[in-house]
Amino acid sequence: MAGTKHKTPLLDDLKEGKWPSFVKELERAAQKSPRTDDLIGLLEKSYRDHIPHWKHGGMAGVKGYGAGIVGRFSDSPEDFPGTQEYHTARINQIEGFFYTSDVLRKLADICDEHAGGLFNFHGSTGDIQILGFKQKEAEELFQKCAQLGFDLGGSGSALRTPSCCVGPARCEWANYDTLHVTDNLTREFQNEMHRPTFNYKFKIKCAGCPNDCIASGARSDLSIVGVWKDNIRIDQDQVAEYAKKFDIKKYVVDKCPTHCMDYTDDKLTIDDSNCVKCMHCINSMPKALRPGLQKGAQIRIGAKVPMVQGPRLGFILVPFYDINKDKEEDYTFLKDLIQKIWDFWDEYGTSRERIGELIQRVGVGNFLEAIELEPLPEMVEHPRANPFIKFEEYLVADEEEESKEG
Amino acid sequence: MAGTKHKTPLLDDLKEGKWPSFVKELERAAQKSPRTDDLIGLLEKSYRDHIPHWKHGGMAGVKGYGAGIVGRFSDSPEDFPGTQEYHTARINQIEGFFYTSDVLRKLADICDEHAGGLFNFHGSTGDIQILGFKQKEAEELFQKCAQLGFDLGGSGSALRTPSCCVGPARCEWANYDTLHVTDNLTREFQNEMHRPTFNYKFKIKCAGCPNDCIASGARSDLSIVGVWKDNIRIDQDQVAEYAKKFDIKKYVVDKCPTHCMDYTDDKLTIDDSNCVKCMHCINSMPKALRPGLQKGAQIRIGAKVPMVQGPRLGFILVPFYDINKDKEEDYTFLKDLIQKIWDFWDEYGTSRERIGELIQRVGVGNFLEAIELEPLPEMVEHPRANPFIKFEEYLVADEEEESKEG
Amino acid sequence: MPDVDKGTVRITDIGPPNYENFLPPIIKKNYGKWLYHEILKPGVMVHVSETKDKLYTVRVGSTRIVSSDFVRDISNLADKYCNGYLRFTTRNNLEFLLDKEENIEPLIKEVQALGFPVGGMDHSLGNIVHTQGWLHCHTSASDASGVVKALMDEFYDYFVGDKLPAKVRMAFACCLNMCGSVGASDIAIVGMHRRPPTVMADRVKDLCEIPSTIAACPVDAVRPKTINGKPSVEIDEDRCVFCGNCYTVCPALPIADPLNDGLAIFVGGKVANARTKPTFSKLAVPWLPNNPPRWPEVIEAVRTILEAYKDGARRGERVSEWIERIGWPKFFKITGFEFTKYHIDDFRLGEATMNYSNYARL
Amino acid sequence: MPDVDKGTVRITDIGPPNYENFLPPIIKKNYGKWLYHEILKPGVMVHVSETKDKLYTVRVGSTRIVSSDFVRDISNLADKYCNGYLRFTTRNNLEFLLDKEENIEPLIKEVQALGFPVGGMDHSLGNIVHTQGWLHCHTSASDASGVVKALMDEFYDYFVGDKLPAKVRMAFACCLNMCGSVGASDIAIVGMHRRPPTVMADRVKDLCEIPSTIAACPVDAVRPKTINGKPSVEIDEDRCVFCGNCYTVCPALPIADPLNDGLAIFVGGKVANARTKPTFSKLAVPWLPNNPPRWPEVIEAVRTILEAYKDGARRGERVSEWIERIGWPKFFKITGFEFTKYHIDDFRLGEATMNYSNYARL
Repeated sequence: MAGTKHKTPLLDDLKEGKWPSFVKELERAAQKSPRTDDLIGLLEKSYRDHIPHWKHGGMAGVKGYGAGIVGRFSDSPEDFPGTQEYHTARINQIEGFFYTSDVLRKLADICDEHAGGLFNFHGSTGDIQILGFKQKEAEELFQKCAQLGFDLGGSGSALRTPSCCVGPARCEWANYDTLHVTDNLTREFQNEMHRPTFNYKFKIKCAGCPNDCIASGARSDLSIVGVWKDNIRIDQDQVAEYAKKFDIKKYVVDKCPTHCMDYTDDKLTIDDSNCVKCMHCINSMPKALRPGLQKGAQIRIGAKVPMVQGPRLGFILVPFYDINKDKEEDYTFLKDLIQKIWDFWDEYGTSRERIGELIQRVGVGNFLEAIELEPLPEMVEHPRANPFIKFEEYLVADEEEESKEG
Repeated sequence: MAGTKHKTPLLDDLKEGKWPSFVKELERAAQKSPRTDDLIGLLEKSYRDHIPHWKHGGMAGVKGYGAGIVGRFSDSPEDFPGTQEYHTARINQIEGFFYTSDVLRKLADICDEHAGGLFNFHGSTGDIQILGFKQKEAEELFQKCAQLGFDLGGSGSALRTPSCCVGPARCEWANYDTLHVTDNLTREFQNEMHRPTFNYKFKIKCAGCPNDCIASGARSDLSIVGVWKDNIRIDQDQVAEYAKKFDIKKYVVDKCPTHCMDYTDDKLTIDDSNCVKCMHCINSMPKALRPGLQKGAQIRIGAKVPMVQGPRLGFILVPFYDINKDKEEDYTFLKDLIQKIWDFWDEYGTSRERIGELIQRVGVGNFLEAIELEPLPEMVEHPRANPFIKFEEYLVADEEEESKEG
Repeated sequence: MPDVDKGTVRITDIGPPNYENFLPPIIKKNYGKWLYHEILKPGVMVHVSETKDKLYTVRVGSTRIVSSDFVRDISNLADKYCNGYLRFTTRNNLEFLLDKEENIEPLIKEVQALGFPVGGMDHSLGNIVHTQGWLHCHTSASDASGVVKALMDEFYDYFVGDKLPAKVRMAFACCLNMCGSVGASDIAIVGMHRRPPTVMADRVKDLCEIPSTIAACPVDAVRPKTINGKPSVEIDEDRCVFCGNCYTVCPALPIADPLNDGLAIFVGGKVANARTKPTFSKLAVPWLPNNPPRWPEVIEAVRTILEAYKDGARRGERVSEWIERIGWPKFFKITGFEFTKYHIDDFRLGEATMNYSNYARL
Repeated sequence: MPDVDKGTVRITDIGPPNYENFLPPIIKKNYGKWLYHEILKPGVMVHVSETKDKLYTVRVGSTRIVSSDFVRDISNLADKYCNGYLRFTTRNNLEFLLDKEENIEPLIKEVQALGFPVGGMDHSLGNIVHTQGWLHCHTSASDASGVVKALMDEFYDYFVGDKLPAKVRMAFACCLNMCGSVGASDIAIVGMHRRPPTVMADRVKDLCEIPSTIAACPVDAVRPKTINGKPSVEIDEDRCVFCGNCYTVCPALPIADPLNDGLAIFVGGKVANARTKPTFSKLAVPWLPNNPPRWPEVIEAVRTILEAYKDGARRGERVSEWIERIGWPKFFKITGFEFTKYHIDDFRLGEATMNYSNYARL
């Protein structure tokens, strides 16, 4: 594509091949945006030098917010003046990533007018990202989006933009309304998103079932995962249809992690008391098997990336709770729980300490006491093997067998 | 039983019941030994007070040895003078715990003449323990045992008395001669056993197969476990006999940890390339299945009790080596390896640091380099998940792409 | 700050648009009433509702970074085939939601004419989620979009087909900060700094505030030090976790290193709970060089993994299940990747990763 | 030191007697030639050699501490039935090794007449290995022989029978030093100090050498402190791991505590590699009181575990496999043991023990 003023032999190579080319996308944007043309030149320089050409070097943001805008300053503004400031705005996505062509076109217009004509659909956390504006353009960009109904998302030491799977909008396995709760929490915690006062980032993700298509259990400090309590619903006629297509014993029954299924004499039975809700059988035969009717959610806590104390997945904090009833009560239980967790983190956490790291540092038992949840065996893979228990209760001789809380 | 001068209502209760009574054993010994009579009185006092009545308070030992004698001093010598000194001698057991009546009777005579007439057959590590002598009797007790052919065992920060399972003496599953290597190492390392110069204790145990009847993988810093490399030998006729007794599919095949077995049309087949030598199938059908013919041993390292850094099992250090060939060479490979491990421990370990704790502290990779073993994937449950690698090799710009060992 | 208030109140803290206003009518009608779904062919599935309504989804692979004209293009397609509605997935795919089965093929034709692939469902290689890389991040150890483009060109057929043993989720993060949280993927590629930041000692005092530079380090590895008579800092190499936080506040501490930055490959992670618990990806290859624009060493390593997996895994086995079944030693044997001391975890919980048994395939 | 040298050289460093001189002739002949074995009845098995020779073993339960006359008793039996040979096991059992089948029943009759049980094989409760306890250890938190006697009286039938789902290995350690290394047993009972040593401040200076007392602590929890004007020490409760090392060198720091010493019960460990990897026992009951001479609370807790296991486990399942199959929540439910914060590991590697999945039986 003609148009870029920089020679980009390395990037040009990436315009070839079957997969859509991000270089072509950059060039399309560059045709309207000289600063994006400089972005291409800067990237080509990285391809030559094998290092990035960005630095921090300044602040970016909008009035009254501490979050939502991420500053990017080039280290080579003399050669690529358009990249001197090339900031990102995190725009809170619509839950479930549903859009209309109308709203998308208006976002495109804003992006062309006030930024570099480039988007991420979407960033890792879930926001739409608009790339390539200067600090002096930030406020207008923000307000144009706001007038269209879009606020900024979270960044820095704040609640990051909550996000969710497609949920009941297009999935038969949603055990609760992931879009509704995500929307509700996002509105409830606007202040915590926009004005960073936390020790570090905090992510909330809502998945409708343990397939966890939003990867909540690996990526969010608080992961809400839909689950059911009663029996998997079985349609034996449909089971028979699947039996014509594949070996149910081999591909379904034998893969059950608790071996709680049986398929004998063309009949599938499940010992639901031993089912851990892994979803495999349901995934394998969606026309024959459905989650039960007593639907609710589990809550897992503490997932995070490696930095600083190592990567963590979330562990079960609440094995089951009736989130569908909580919905009727404006998610009082959930919001109270989140608030207690934040209060604890605020009181005991240190700077850049994720909640999962704090919990480990103070001990899960102490954390549970503080947020007023009972210790449950579902929280652990197994109880402790080492005997180094710090007993808080013991007997005091003077007071003759009287128990003392330590 | 009459004879004890102390009133012992609590201990008397433990003379009742079907199981052999240690109190009766104490009383039998006390009939010949007034000091053991006092031991009974002291123990009754503990049963009343709910605390032990021993303290350290002095040294015990024999000339030229720093190990083998464990001092015990009562905290109530005024009431129980016989327990003022009531030491233990660790007597190196015969490998495999094989004895003759002749040698046992002579030990019994020594124990009556020079101690409290009490034994442990055997202590946790494996030694015979003779209880109840005073420091001034120690040398004569020691030399009487020595004249009978028995030396003292290890104690303190020394090599503890090596021990082994019954091995080829009475087990069809022994993949190497556990008694022979244990005897050989014990003789080789007499100095390391008797004159403590280590950071802390070091235990060696030899098990003939992964059933590990000597619990080497949980209890010894260095665990040698017999294993084979080729195919499990199958006698299909005997398989058929077992099939008459139980469901081979259910109780054997389905319990294989790697699912490497099949039992179809009355024929048992094993994919030995996927066998991890767990022993379950062989245990279940000893007449039908036997270990292969290429026998050798695995070495695991680092098992220990909880104190101080938590309990550890041993991990695989050497997945397979030909210990039967090494036997012909006086166990040169094994002894060299042990010496390298001790040298490393001596150089880098701190006081009271077991080898397993040291390895963890410095990193398994660094330990392997020091003892000149290659890192192998058999050593790990899985490779690292965190990305915090401290690369020792990197490129230096000045020298243009030249690799530097850090 | 420009005054955009033209008689209107400045708008803040309104949250996102209400999703209900952006759901296609067929979804509004059948919200929470879906009964089951079937995959009709690679990239196309149908959801059937209790109401008997059928909703067809066509999944289209896209780049993460797109132009405003791309957004207009897909909007036009949505108008033509989907009453103006469309959605995205978490893996940077587009999904066109059709209520008319007969629109599927015409839509696919137009999508493909624009150069976009249909696929990413079932036993396919999903679109590779990734971070920003050299394109837009100051601590990146590699480019993201470029490596991903090179990979997806190479393994295109696995996206548009469904011939893998099970789904394969690949992810790319351009440094250890892992903004993409890639660590629980079947194949995770991670930008690696091999060296701590370089201290440009003579420039620290001029470019940086030393106390805030020291405070920026999450592991207390940056300490004050006078060098050649000028106040500066030193970095404890043993402590440094290569996060780049110090470079963020102090440009005189660049972490990027053209010779030593590169990529590591981790395998066998998963997020879903199906059959086995979620688990992290484990190290397969500790370091490969940055070799733009096509990163052939990375392509080759991923090809090795994918082909070994395709040959060795049983139908329905994710990468983690396949490796678990054959054992890590065999994984290293058949891929030919060297097992090194770096593969043995020496970080905080490394002790929990050793093989505390006699289990070994000999 | 008495001079025992009566014209002979003092003997040192000779090692153990050569085992070859203590093997029964049938074993010498068939050493390494055994073909298979069968359990004939509880406590009795036969090993068959390639030479067709048969060796019968009768296993006899014993106490760990025995008198010299006991040794003479069993020597007499060995003479009468076994050509003077016998052996012990690692679990404090005796084994009589017979080359004549017809000697089995007469031997058993004599053994039983002496009050000793035959059993401990196959699906039985093995003899409980244990440490020294109050009988002979200064840091013990309980007696060992007494608790074991009380337990074995109670569960005697499980030793002489073979009616458990699989073998059950029980072990007892009288304090956290775990001289018995009990931590990988089906049921492990561990003496627990709940409080750090008491500092008898006015006696420390007189009874102890303060520097060596401080040095004795493996976790640096003992520090010098002047109390009431006298040099003494203080103990950091958070650091103390209850090892008793400081008491060993300083009698003014007693760790024993009549009110707070007690016992914890751990379950589900195993050492063998069969079917599943070796694993540690996990905490079931954090603390039970010392209640000699019969420790009824301990008996009751062990009975609860054994009966739940007997009722719930499938044939061949060790305790660990049974719990793994039903899940820990169900274990706590059916035993009625309370799950407390103490059950959640907060020690060094505790992080590795949490449930990082959505797996829960609801």
